[in-house]
Amino acid sequence: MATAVKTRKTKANKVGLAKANYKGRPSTLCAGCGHNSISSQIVNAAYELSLSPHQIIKLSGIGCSSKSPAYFLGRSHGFNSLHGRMPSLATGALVANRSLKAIGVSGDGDTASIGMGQFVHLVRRNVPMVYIIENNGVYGLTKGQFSATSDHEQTLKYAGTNPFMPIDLCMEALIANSGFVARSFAGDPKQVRELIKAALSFEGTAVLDIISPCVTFNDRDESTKSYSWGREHEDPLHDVTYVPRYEEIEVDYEAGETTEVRLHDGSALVLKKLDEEYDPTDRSAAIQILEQARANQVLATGLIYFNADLASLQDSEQMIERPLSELTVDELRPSQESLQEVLEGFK
Amino acid sequence: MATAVKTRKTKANKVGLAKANYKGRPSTLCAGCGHNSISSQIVNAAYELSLSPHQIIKLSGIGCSSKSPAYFLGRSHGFNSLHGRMPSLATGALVANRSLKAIGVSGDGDTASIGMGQFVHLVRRNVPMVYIIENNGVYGLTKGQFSATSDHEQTLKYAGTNPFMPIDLCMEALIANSGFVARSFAGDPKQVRELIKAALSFEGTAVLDIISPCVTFNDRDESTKSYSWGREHEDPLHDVTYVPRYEEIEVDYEAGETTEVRLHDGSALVLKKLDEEYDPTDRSAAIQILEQARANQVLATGLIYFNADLASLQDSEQMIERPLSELTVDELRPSQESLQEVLEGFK
Amino acid sequence: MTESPTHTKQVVNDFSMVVATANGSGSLTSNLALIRALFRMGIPVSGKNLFPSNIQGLPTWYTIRASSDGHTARRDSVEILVAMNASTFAEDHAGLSAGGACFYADNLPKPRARDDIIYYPMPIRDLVKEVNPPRNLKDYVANMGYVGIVSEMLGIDLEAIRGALLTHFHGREKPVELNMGMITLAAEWARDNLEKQDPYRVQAENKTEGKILIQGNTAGALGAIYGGVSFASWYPITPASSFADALREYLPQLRKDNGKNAFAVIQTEDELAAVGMAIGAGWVGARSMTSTSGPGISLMAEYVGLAFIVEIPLVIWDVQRMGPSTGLPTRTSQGDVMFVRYLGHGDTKNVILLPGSVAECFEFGWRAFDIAERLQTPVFVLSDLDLGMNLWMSDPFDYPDEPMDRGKVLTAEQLEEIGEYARYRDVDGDGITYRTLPGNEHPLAPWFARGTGHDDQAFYSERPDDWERNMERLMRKVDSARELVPAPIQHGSGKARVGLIYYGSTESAVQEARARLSEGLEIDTLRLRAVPFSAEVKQFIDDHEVVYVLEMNTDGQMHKLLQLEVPEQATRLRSLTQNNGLPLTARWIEQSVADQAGG
Amino acid sequence: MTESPTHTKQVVNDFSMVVATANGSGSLTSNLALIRALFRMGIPVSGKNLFPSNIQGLPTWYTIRASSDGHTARRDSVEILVAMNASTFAEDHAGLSAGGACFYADNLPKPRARDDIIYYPMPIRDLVKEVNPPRNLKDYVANMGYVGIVSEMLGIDLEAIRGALLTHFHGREKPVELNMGMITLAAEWARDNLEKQDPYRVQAENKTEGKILIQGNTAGALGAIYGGVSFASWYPITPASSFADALREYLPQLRKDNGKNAFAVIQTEDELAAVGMAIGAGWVGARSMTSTSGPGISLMAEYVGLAFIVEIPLVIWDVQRMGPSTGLPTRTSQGDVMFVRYLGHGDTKNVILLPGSVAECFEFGWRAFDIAERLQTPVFVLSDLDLGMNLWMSDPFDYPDEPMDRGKVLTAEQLEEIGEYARYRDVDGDGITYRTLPGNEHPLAPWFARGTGHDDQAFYSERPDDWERNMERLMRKVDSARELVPAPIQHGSGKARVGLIYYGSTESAVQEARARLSEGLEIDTLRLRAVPFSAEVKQFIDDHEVVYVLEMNTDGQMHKLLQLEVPEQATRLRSLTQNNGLPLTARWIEQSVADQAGG
Ligand SMILES: Cc1ncc(C[n+]2csc(CCOP(=O)(O)OP(=O)(O)O)c2C)c(N)n1
Ligand SMILES: Cc1ncc(C[n+]2csc(CCOP(=O)(O)OP(=O)(O)O)c2C)c(N)n1
Ligand code: SF4
Ligand code: SF4
Ligand SMILES: [Mg+2]
Ligand SMILES: [Mg+2]
Repeated sequence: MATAVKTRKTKANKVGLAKANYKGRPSTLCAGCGHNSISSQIVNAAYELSLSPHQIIKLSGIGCSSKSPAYFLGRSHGFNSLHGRMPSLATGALVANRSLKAIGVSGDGDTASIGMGQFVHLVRRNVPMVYIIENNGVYGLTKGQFSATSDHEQTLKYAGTNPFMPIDLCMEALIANSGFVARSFAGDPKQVRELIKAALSFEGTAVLDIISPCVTFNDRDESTKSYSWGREHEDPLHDVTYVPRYEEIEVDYEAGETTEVRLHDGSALVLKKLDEEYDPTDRSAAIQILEQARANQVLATGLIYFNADLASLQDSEQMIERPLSELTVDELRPSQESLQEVLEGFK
Repeated sequence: MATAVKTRKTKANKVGLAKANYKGRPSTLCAGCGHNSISSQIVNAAYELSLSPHQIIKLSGIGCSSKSPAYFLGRSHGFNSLHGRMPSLATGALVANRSLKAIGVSGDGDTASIGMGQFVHLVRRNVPMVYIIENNGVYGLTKGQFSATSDHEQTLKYAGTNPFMPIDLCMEALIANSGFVARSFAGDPKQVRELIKAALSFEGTAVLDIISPCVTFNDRDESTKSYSWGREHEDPLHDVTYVPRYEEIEVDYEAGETTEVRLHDGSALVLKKLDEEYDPTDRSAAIQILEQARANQVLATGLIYFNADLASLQDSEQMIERPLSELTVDELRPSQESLQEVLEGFK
Repeated sequence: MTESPTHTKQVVNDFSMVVATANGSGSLTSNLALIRALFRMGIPVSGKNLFPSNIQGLPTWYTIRASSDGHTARRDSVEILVAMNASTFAEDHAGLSAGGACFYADNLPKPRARDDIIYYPMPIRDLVKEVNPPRNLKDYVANMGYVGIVSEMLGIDLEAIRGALLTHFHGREKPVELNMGMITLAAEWARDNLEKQDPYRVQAENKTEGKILIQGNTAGALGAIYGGVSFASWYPITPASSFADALREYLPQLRKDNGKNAFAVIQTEDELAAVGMAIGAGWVGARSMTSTSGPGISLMAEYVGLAFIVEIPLVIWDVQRMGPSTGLPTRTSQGDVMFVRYLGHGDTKNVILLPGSVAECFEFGWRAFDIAERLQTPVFVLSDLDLGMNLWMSDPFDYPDEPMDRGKVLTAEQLEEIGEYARYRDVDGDGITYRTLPGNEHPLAPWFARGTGHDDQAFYSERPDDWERNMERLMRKVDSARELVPAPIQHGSGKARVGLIYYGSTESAVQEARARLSEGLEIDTLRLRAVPFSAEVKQFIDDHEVVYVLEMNTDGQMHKLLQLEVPEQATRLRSLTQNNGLPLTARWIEQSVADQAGG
Repeated sequence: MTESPTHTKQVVNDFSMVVATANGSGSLTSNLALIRALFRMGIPVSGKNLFPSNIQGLPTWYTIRASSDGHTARRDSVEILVAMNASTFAEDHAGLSAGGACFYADNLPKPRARDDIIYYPMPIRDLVKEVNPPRNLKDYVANMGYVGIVSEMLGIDLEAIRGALLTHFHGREKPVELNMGMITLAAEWARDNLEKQDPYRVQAENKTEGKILIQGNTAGALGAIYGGVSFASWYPITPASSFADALREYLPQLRKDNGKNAFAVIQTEDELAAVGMAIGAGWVGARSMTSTSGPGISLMAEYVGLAFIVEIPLVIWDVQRMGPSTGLPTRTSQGDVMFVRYLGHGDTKNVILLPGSVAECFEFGWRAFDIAERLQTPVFVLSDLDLGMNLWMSDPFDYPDEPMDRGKVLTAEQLEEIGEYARYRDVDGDGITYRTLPGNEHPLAPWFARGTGHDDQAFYSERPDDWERNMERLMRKVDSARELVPAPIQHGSGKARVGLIYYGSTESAVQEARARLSEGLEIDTLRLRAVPFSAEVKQFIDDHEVVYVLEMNTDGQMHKLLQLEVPEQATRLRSLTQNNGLPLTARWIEQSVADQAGG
């Protein structure tokens, strides 16, 4: 954990900002809500990565989770959009200005229920952004209805018993060809933070499905989205440590114990082997791990799948590096002569 | 092929109808369109199963494929709904009258592009219906744009080159927990017919992703949705034969060569082993076969996954067997006394 | 409690009491106990919950109005404040009327004292310590503290409180005892330590005899059930969710068929699916509906257009909240009128019902289905957050006084008799054609539903004459709704110079304003109950020199629809709107009308 | 061709020719060759394709109108029929005007002959045999057969045909030769075997000098490009797809930055995504748009409401087709006016531009962005299938004569100077506030966009006064559009008793009707070019006793919006509508106006 520690010591980071500069407005979410702890890890990650807030945009749909962008990165522009439709808004924003880094925060209802279609197509286009699902298996803001990730057969106070099988958003992301699929747990802040850092350094859609308990409507011990269940059943695939570009990877593990994945900006995520070997670059292994976790009801967390070779949407569209939003009036309006030429073709 | 042959001999089927009674209006689709051949197999299947047309409803979205319900089962009610939104309409219709058998016909654009969300949720709810995707990897009716199942890197006259990876609708259905996932090819009419018969006897969402070439916009040899490619690359998992309830399964194969899956109405689909063993009841095997087909670019057809143990939506909702649409006025309006009782609670 | 000699003349059963708390603190139970107790003491009441769009910790104001005269609208003045929330104490304190009573938790930082109000500190914390409830119940119990003290100081019967709690906890004694423990303790403390100095008190009367206290969403859901709803699809959204909740609560009691459900209420993945399902169910012949609010309405636009042209009956219950967009999810408005009337591209035009009370929520709940199936078109019911989610006093609802109208549906037998069938042939000349339902075994029955152009047999047609004929008939059909829908309700001599047209939840405020105005300028009122308008509406406008159109939206939407209805009198119509999320008050109406009408 | 002695007086350059084929048979190439050839001969033309909503085999009619007077509207009468489709021959044959010429493929079953028209059989099959083209080209070549014969009989210059084909095949000689082979063969056959007996002929003139022949969608896309569109998202839909096609064709030519695209045109998964992307792009500062038709508009409702309240500029190009619902995808209409004006629940209100010609499609194509960015709101451009997909003659488009207006956007430098910033503070008092764009590095720049209630700093607020203030400003802002949008265009003395208001693609028919009417009753006309209306509109209505509002929808939607605009004159406005999928004709307008105005 070299990085984090180091940066934490110094008050101001490489861009001269204190952590406070990455905070947002006071949260209006419930005390203890998992979403709040994820917000703080976003703050930590951005601070420790020394990102300039103006390079970041925050995006969300509608829900308690989707409110949270107001509670972090107060110095960044943000857009709290529509329920389930944030992916399209994010796509347009990032195509129009590819120099921006985007952090999208959504909920399980926002993504898996109403947002299923846009989510799949966002991933399929490989729009470069961090897409976080704060997954509590319930509709928080509307007071406790089932979402599409609620447990099969679980019972909730208002909603009754859920007859349907949950949607696994990591699996969805995987088969939609995401190059960065991770699962984590709000109760594991370090892992959340390191994964977010890596995701922020990845040039493609990085999907983080983070179990984020709703203490008000879905935190009973038997719920797979509760704190206690998470603590008891979390089974990390590896211990993850993000190592920035400008640092030698000198985290001292014995050889063989660790593997690393290189991110587009030259930084890396170091994966320390725990009980079993796991190779996140192996797609079928990734599918298997998700299937096993599903069958054995464990919370397998960590970097589930990684592939840095997929073209981003902007590259697929053969776009210039410069933000379209910065084109000058002259660049935007072709010349008078060009118009005459074009019109010739219609004579 | 006992069944088919038998019934074909006799002019009128068990409900006294000739095959002509299952036909629809003349097709206005292009000559040679794959959709037309699927329409005829739907006619054959319904005729050979001796279904009463009034027990069937036909549903579709919008597209050339979605027009086809006008061209079969002219004696059945049908609904040509909205682009990508047929699943919800089907759900409402089948919940309100569970005695109806539904055949839904959609396109790859209708399902994988605009319809992704509703498709996943239809399958997740396990709404009992036959859901056919007439998959030609292109938008036919709007003249040749790419759909979400178009081949990666393929080039089309109007649309240019497609930078995106195709969506595998069988995989989507599988991870959304469909109990009946099949893939077929319009150029393999027998398989199409037998699978449709089985699907019609299945009480849950039966998904058939049928490659159905668009001869006008996407039939070049290199397209995985073309006739020639299909003929060259089809690799059936097994030879399928539907055997109705009221018949002894006496298809003469040597023992071991065949397995069978039992459908809810007591009929069965007999699977004759071809080169390799394949067990469609093994979920991980199903996932693997789809992954392999994807990797090796083959058209693996047949019954990919089967599981008859999932509760239908109507059962999940603990509904009566009788169609809600048949409740009488007296059944619909509770008594005057009951109202007084209820209102007591508000005093 | 010892009566103070010094106190001014008493004000009995006529005040607004605001309880200021933070949401998620369980104060609702306390407030319901208070309001139900007053109600059981025979005092007319209404309760309005002004809550934030979040789950925990933000300011919430619950207003209980007691009114001997039976007024239930919001009113600007607050006579009694129960301050439990530090963050709003100053503001709430400033808003209290002169001579008012200020009950406050004594641990709150107290703003600079006013000398025109009476203060009653409440030692909530100490009282809680004394009762010492389980940790997770501390907040709830604390809130019972003010119930006890306020009851004591106003003279609310603790037995009535107890009864209210029993109802709330469905007869479970344990929680009732726990809470009553706190309440009586607090009441005793008040008796021993506080001196009554404000004029406000309650006294039992008999003005709620036989009445009920209910929310519009519950009333509407019950209405739908007695209207025979068998299929409902919905997607959670404030303020409409409690409509579906009520269906899910009462349908199992009222429509079971030996243990199984003779109905289905499906939570969908979004509103496109909700309306799609409802249309599918309506097509096969169920009495089908969906409930939602603004954002859902926007998402339903495409499917509504399909239902309009295919002619599928269904009911869409819109509990309006403040828009545009996500707007203010927990604030009331009447902003969807224009949008819903023309919802759907092309020439779509929809029928709208406008309930003005919980009783009409119930009535229109069942009537909407008769109208939808008669016309074979989507019927919208526009309620709003104030009507739908707040507590209203009402006479018990009348059981439907008309037989169910299933509209023009042909059975196999009838087809056999007639011997021919065309889905869209206007055989009766009323623009309404005959449906057959899927499952009908007669060979003539099937027709292919499509949103594309069609001839009278529902076959695809691009012919100009087919299209024109069909649209002409559809417009005629939808317009004929004016004869089917509930007629407007008028008050006044009919001879006044000034008329006032309004609709929906503003009814309570207008009722009260009418009483106030009656002293001053004479005014006739007409409450719209549907669009399109019955003949009386035009008549009413003809009969008045000036007609104000009162509504809670920014653009004066109903004013516009009325202008289009009576171009000859367009200039007589004056738009009167307030749209800030709060229900209208009688005073505002009175003043605005008086001002504009020049007194 | 030997001139017949017997023939009646010639009619030169004034006829409608209908080519009846089945779609998917490649006849479009032939028809374009004919129309372009006429155009190059200096003869004013217009071409309308009446096609089915399918891909192959259904009847299609391509109408070429030649008009020395420059009339380009549809006209009821058909003087020349080219019958290539057996299934419609009888009907088409019956519709031919007396004295007309009937060219028909001689293998078609010929209906009972009329003695008032001239027949020209065409041995298409034999001619094809003779040319013997590759199998896959047979249909195309067959269609060239009528090109040759018709050219010969009407006197169309084969060199002009050749030139037209060269353009069509982008200069590739091979296909041109193949087709010309057939054409000349057919022409020769006609010269040797047919005798000219009908009066219709063409003669070169110089009335198309410097003009262009183009479709409205192409014109609009070019306009957008010269308006600086850098982001466009779209979902395929007839009749709008060719708008995006044109962007994809011309942007790479006009906005490349050494090999890379300085733009993006994204095909989305549906229209919810299309408008969502456009809003995202507009938010970060791109000139952003989406193009669609009715069903797409319905799906965009929720997101449009968000853009309205967050105040994001974007352009939504709606090529209207016949609705409600899927309706008639290949037929024209003006049915989205009312729906688009109020698109979005709550109090959403939108600005609409109404191009009346291909030249205006180009002009509004660029202007729309200036207005959208000036007002920071969605701007809709309502075109239609007739204007968008048919071929229109026009003067070459004027290069934008105004500098680009990027609206109120603050840079980091400006923020540094000002020293304070609030996204929604109305500092200029015009209702339009200042934007900052994501990426702006000044610490004051960031604001949080939200569809929920907000104060002037964009912070969440449920305060009644914040909401009211903001809505008041928004209504004022959108209303101020009337000063920004293109003013209406008037014709006539201004003194006439009768006025005619119209808009959009009916322009061509009204122009022609004006000429015809001028003989009879005097009439002034006003063509609307936007909603909200400029001051001239009210003035025009004030100045006329009777004002007809002409439009192609069923409900008289613009008539309604105008009634709301001028309540005092509401009764002067009379709705005049035809909505059957076919463009209006001058004759219909002339007669309807004459009838109603009582001659
Ligand atoms: C179109 C639309 N429908 C419904 C709603 C109401 N709504 C607000 S939040 C929400 C669900 C949020 O659930 P989730 O995404 O899981 O977020 P959470 O609150 O659990 O964090 C719903 C249904 C809405 N805002 N918009
Ligand atoms: C909301 C909406 N958007 C767009 C369209 C236009 N449209 C009609 S069919 C179609 C695509 C059909 O493609 P697919 O589903 O693959 O069917 P196919 O024609 O290929 O069989 C589209 C985009 C529409 N009808 N509705
Ligand atoms: S309701 Fe649940 S999700 Fe919402 S803020 Fe509270 S704890 Fe978090
Ligand atoms: S365009 Fe393609 S999909 Fe449509 S009918 Fe023709 S061949 Fe079939
Ligand atoms: Mg959730
Ligand atoms: Mg397709």
